[in-house]
Amino acid sequence: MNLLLLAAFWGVLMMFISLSGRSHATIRLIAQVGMGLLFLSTLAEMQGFLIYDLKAAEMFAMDRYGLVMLSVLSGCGFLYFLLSGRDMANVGSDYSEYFSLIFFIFCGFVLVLSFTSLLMLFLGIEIVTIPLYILTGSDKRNLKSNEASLKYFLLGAFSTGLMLMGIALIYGARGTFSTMEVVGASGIPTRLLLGGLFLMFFSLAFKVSAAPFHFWTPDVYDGAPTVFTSFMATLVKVAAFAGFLRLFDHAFGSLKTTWQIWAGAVAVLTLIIGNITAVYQQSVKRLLAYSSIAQAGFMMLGLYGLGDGAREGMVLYAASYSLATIAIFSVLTRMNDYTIEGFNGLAKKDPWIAGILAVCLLSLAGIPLTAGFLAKFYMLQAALSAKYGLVVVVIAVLMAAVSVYYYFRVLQAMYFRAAEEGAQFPAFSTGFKRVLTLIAILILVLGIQPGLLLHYLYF
Amino acid sequence: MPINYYLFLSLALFTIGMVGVLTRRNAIIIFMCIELMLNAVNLLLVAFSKMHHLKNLALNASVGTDGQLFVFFIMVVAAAEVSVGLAIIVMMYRNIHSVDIQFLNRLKH
Amino acid sequence: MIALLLFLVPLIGGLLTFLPNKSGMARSLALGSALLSLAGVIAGLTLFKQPLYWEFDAEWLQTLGSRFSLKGDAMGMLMSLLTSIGVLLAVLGSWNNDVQGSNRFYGLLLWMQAGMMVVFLASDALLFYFGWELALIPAYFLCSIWGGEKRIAVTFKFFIYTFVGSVLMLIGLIYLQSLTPNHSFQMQAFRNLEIPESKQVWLFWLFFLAFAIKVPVFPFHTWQPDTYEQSPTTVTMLLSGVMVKMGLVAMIRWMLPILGIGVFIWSDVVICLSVIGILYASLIAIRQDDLKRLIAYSSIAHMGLTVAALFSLSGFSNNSNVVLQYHQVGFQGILLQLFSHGINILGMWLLADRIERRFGTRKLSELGGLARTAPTFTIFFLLIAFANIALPLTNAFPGEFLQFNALFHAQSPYRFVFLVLAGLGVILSAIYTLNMVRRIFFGETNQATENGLRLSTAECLALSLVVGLILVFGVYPQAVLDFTNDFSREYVKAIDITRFLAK
Amino acid sequence: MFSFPNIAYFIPLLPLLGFLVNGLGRKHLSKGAIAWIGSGVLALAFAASLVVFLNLPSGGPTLLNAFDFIRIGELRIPFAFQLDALSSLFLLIITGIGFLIHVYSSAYMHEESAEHYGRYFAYLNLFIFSMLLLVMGANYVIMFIGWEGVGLCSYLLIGYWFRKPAYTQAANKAFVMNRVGDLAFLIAIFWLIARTGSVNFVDLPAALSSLSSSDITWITMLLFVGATGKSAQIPLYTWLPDAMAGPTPVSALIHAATMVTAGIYMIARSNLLYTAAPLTLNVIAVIGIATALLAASIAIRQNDIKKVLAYSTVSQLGFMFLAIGAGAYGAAVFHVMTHAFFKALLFLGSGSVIHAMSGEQDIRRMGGLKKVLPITYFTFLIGCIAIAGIPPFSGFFSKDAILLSAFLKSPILYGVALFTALLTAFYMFRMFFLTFGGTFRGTDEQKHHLHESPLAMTLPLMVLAVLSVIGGWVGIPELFLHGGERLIEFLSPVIPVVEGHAISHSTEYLLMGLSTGLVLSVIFFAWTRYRQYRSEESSAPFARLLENKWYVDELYQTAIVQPLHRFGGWLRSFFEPKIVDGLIQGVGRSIRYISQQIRLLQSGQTGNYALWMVISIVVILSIQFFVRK
Repeated sequence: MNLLLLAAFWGVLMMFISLSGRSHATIRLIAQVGMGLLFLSTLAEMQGFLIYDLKAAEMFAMDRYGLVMLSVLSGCGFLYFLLSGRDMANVGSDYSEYFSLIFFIFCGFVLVLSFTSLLMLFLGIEIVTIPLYILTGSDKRNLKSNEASLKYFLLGAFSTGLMLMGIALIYGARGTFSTMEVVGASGIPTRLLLGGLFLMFFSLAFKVSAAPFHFWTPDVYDGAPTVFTSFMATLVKVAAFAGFLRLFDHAFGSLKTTWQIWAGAVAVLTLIIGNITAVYQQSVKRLLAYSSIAQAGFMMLGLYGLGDGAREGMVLYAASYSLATIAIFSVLTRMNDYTIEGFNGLAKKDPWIAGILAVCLLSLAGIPLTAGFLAKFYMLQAALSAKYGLVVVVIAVLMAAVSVYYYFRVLQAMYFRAAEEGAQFPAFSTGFKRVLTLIAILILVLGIQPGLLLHYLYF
Repeated sequence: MPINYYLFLSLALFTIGMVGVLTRRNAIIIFMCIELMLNAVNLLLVAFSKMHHLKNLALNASVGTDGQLFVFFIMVVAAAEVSVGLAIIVMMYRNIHSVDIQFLNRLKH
Repeated sequence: MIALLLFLVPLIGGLLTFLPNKSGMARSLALGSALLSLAGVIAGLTLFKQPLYWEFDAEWLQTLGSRFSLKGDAMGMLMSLLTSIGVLLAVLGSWNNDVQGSNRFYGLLLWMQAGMMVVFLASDALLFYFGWELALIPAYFLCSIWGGEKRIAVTFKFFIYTFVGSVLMLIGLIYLQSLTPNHSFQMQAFRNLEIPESKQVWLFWLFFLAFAIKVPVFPFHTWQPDTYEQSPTTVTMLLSGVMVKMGLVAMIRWMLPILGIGVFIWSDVVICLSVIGILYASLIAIRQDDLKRLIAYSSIAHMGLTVAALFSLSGFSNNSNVVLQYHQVGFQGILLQLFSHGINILGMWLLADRIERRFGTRKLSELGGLARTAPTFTIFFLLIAFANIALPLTNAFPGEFLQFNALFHAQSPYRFVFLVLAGLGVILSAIYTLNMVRRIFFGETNQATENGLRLSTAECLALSLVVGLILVFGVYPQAVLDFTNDFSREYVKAIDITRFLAK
Repeated sequence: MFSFPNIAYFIPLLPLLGFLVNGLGRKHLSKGAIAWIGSGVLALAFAASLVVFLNLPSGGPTLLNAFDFIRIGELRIPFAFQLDALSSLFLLIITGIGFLIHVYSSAYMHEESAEHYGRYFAYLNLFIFSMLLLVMGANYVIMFIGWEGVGLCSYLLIGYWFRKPAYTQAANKAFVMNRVGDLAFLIAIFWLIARTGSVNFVDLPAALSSLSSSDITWITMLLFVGATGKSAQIPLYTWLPDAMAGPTPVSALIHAATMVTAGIYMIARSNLLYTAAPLTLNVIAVIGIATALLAASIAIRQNDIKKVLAYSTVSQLGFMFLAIGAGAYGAAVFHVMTHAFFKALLFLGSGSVIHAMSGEQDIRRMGGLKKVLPITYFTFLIGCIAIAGIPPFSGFFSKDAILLSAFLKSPILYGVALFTALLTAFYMFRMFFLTFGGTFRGTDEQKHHLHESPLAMTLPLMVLAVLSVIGGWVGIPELFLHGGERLIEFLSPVIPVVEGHAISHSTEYLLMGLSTGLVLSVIFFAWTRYRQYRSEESSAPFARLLENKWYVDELYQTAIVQPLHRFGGWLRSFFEPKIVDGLIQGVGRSIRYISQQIRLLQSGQTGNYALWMVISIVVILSIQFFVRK
């Protein structure tokens, strides 16, 4: 719970700092320090150190898994601040507010990762999404940004409605919000309960942008300021997935036979739509939006083949996917040209950055020796054990092959094509490069020895 | 009065809201329809909490209160959403002088 | 220990090679690493034969049930020898053509070697898969950066194609692992599996597609001629000399002993495909004007024969030693051919590369009369060409002889048809090879070939090594056969269908 | 070491040595040195063969086991040599004639530059080495190694003047056609291995029992197909006439005396199998006689001196196969020997003529060479008489033996064979008279440096002439000389003598008299016809058919070669890119297309998005609640 308190505090802090009109540098520094603290505090909590022990067991209770997930999130968040903190200044004037909103979102993460009551799940998700509406629209003059935020808001609110209805029905069926009790010992679900279950499934599927509830994703990711897209596409999505898993694992685990097949179906649909649609994209930003849908499809496999393997895999997936995507976005943010051609000849101009991007792309494509491969591997392994697993898995890997197609288009642009004359590449600071290098190393290390991360789940 | 009446009523409200979202073009009205959906949920929650309260009154006097508690949270969150949402719509209006969502099609494909 | 060394030397060598920017430096580093690993293999084949030197096992990915375990059986040793020879030849062959960015070039080359070593030595399925991809990625970059003008599209096709195959294989591996009692990826655990026929029927294809694409078996071969044509010859050498063998080694190690029944069910289909491939590729080769494509197709034909022979090994012995004996004969031939064909095709590419660099063309129609202007080169080429058509006293003859023998003993009603059709391949190979020789070396010279070509010391060294190996193993193949004898005897027992059904 | 049997190792090793020295040192050695080395090793080899021949123990063969070529479990293929009557006889023929021809070549090839001179002798030595492997090999695999080796050398030597495209074409043709036969040979070997598990000749008698009659028929058939390739029988004979592209000594050595008889040797080796396969024997007899007749008929209308000899070779080989078909292996081997003598003689003679005519090969432009080339003329005449089969020249005895065996098999065969013999006599003397008789018809500058060849060339001619006269006496039949048929008797350990073809002496006399008389009259006819040259441009369709060799080459071209080429071209330019690769590319293309379409779902309209969501919700819920059980 350390993170909850710290994040809330730091969020407020950042707001007040904006009043005291500090320079961007200091604001950024404070924010980065704060995020670092969040990360450390989570690690500390894993060692059993608590700033203050919240007694709210019937509302939320943090467990080992949540902590590991949270440390991954906050760690990635820290790297994200290091890489993209500077770029937020280009979005709009309210520099420190952006940070504070992100800190509040982290509070939401904590709830989503630790809820034991549907109420907390609801609150968590809302705490995450409402600031996101703002961040999406934060580029006020930019019509695309406005449009994105409005779409996001309308559809988001709509899905919130669905979730609430679901919760209400469940409550009607069982008279409680506690995840432990929503499914009776009998395990024979009433229609009311099932209806609620499915409504929640839909709304969560919406949050993680799984087909056919994914339609908002490309537009919103495309329209939002790139720095925030990076945040939404990675940490938010991952956290939402963690909540998704947590709910269907703890609350509806005993009804697996009922929803599993649908999880599988949604996963397959998501994979197909995400990957196939990405093939045709020309803008890297939109391509990444679709690829994030595709990756969501793979994470859905984790839900489909829910089990220990899937849980481990989800952590690994969270780490690998977030790291790679954050890195790519951080570079993309600074590019002048978002189209794939914009990357032509980057390897000649800046081999170091190109190399790191290559590692990230390979990881996203799931090539061995990168974390991305093992993450996918876990998911496939989990899915294969489920009913109709083989069909789903075959489709999944074929779609992975398709994903190779579009990820490698970027790779080819960087390495094998010559830059058009007059093409400008931004200059990257050494500090920036250091952080990127760190990310690349993390990806490779996790790809070769994932145990380093996963063993935290157990001791 | 049997619980089903409440159930059907609120489901009807919910559906009306949903249909509104699908059919209307004015962002404000769509937003109101969403609010309608939320309130349908509120109604349902209250009804259920009452039902559960009466059902197990013997065991525990405070049972079922949590449902009504939830309603307050929903209201709060809804209020927050309203503030943000309206802000966004206003911003929108300031830029394109319209709140018709059909004009929101710069982002597609 | 040797096994681990063979993996680490190129890996670290590659890493080091990346660092310097002076081309000469990288070149020497690469040569050093190549020599070192070759020395390692030779030491392993002579002084440290005992298994304990060739086995290495360490904890790795415990949660996935995979271990980092390398185990060099006779085949593994042979193939690692081939690999290190191949890399050595590749470095020697490219010694004089200065590639820009040679540090990256040689670095990737060595990493490719590391990957192939893992494939040949891994006794853990997941590790094997890692090696499989580790060998592929550098190849992809090498081809797309230093290749010909159509390189990007072509190598991309090659990559996607093989990638699809390998992910399907990955599913197969995961599935098998889920069947093993303690969820292990160890080869032994796989071999002990008792997989019902109904499953083997489709599991077979998950694996076969991956390997068939790599080998390649008709009709999955279309990536190959394009890739060989477009990629730099140094890489093509490794692709066709060594990497192609990965597919066969994988079939030998990860299919026949594990999915014996599935293999038996589909063996006729596979043999039929390979035989078609032989004739198909040979016929195209006859009408081929591009030297590199011609060699590519001829290699498809040769591999087709090997695959056919391999799948004709799967059958019932009913524990009769005679049958096992015949299977062993065939299998020995396959092992021999794996090695010999590697050597020959390496030599072929060296020569083709030399021609292309000297005359700037690969078109047979634009060459001619070299026999007069470049006699030494001609002799090398003739020797290797004759090895290519499996003339007796060249290393290819015993291999193909035993392979045909295997085909003759296939437990298939059509075996005689297969044999005769595959035999036609021998005739066709003579036709296209001699045509190639005739059009390059005989007849009158044109102004391009008027002033011949001179071989550098490095190239002479490389070619002499090749020719030496060709003749030595052509006259005394028993050296290899003795080496693989025990392995093959055990192996044919392991793939015997009778054994599978007994389970 | 230098004593029997180990000395036999030197027989193949010496030529190999010569090959290496001449091949590697061809840039540095002088022509003289090259010639001396090339011929010297042969002389030594011949001496060694003599030693072997003289010390040959009566009865069973002597085996020399060098090392194991292939040994896998039970299957054992040793690199072993077998010395017995048959192989030792062939050793003598090969090394002896080989030596003479090396000597001859040293003069004949003298215009060549030192480097190519060295190449030539290297090839020649390599050929002798492979040929020796072929005859000495103690099992079919070693024999096969030699078998393909000689094919290779013939390829190299036919294409020796590699700058002439036609020549290299001919070389390829020869190699490929041989390959066809070799394939059959290989399959036969596999069959043997499959049934008997051994390929050693010494195991054959034992193996016979374990072979079913159908097995034997198949194996013998396949072996025979192999033989037709090497020994230029129907249908694989067309390469031999083209092979005349090589230097004339090569034609003499490879394409007349030694290599082409490998088929005979192989079948004689496996005579046990063949005796057990009457069907195959019949086929062989028919093929043999057919080839003999066909080739002879073509030879009648050929004007290239070497082509005539080439077709006569094919025809003579046909005779040998006829003998085999008739079960008279001994007679076949006998004819191989005598044929080696007189055919080598004839070829070398023609070489001497060509040498004198400075490269002219067309007999219509020769004539009247009797005076300028006395030695050549005389030796050539002997050769012609020998091949025509006039007693007591060598050809007579061997041919008579064949005719006799044919008569015993069936009178029809005998009739055709006799007719072919007459044709032989006719075309040989036609060529002879056109070449040496009459008046000179060549150009003037050809005329003015007409000259007798040097001693290095004439000496071999004389030696061979002597052999062609007396060579046949080793096989004088019983009825002339008690204790005749020495050769048959000598070969008996390898080729069991079949007793009981007793026919009355009178019949035998009759047959001989008949053939001799007819031959003499044919020669006289030829003399009357060609004593004075007159051009024979007859447009009679049959004559043209003969001139164009029955259009067999054209037939092969249109029926086999061109269709294959066209098919290959179609595969390359259509099937491969459009169908096989097209499918693969199609997958990619269709994915891109689908992607292009699916994008359109992303209409950008918030309403649609919500609609899609609601629709899918309704669908899923209804399936869940109303369809799914």
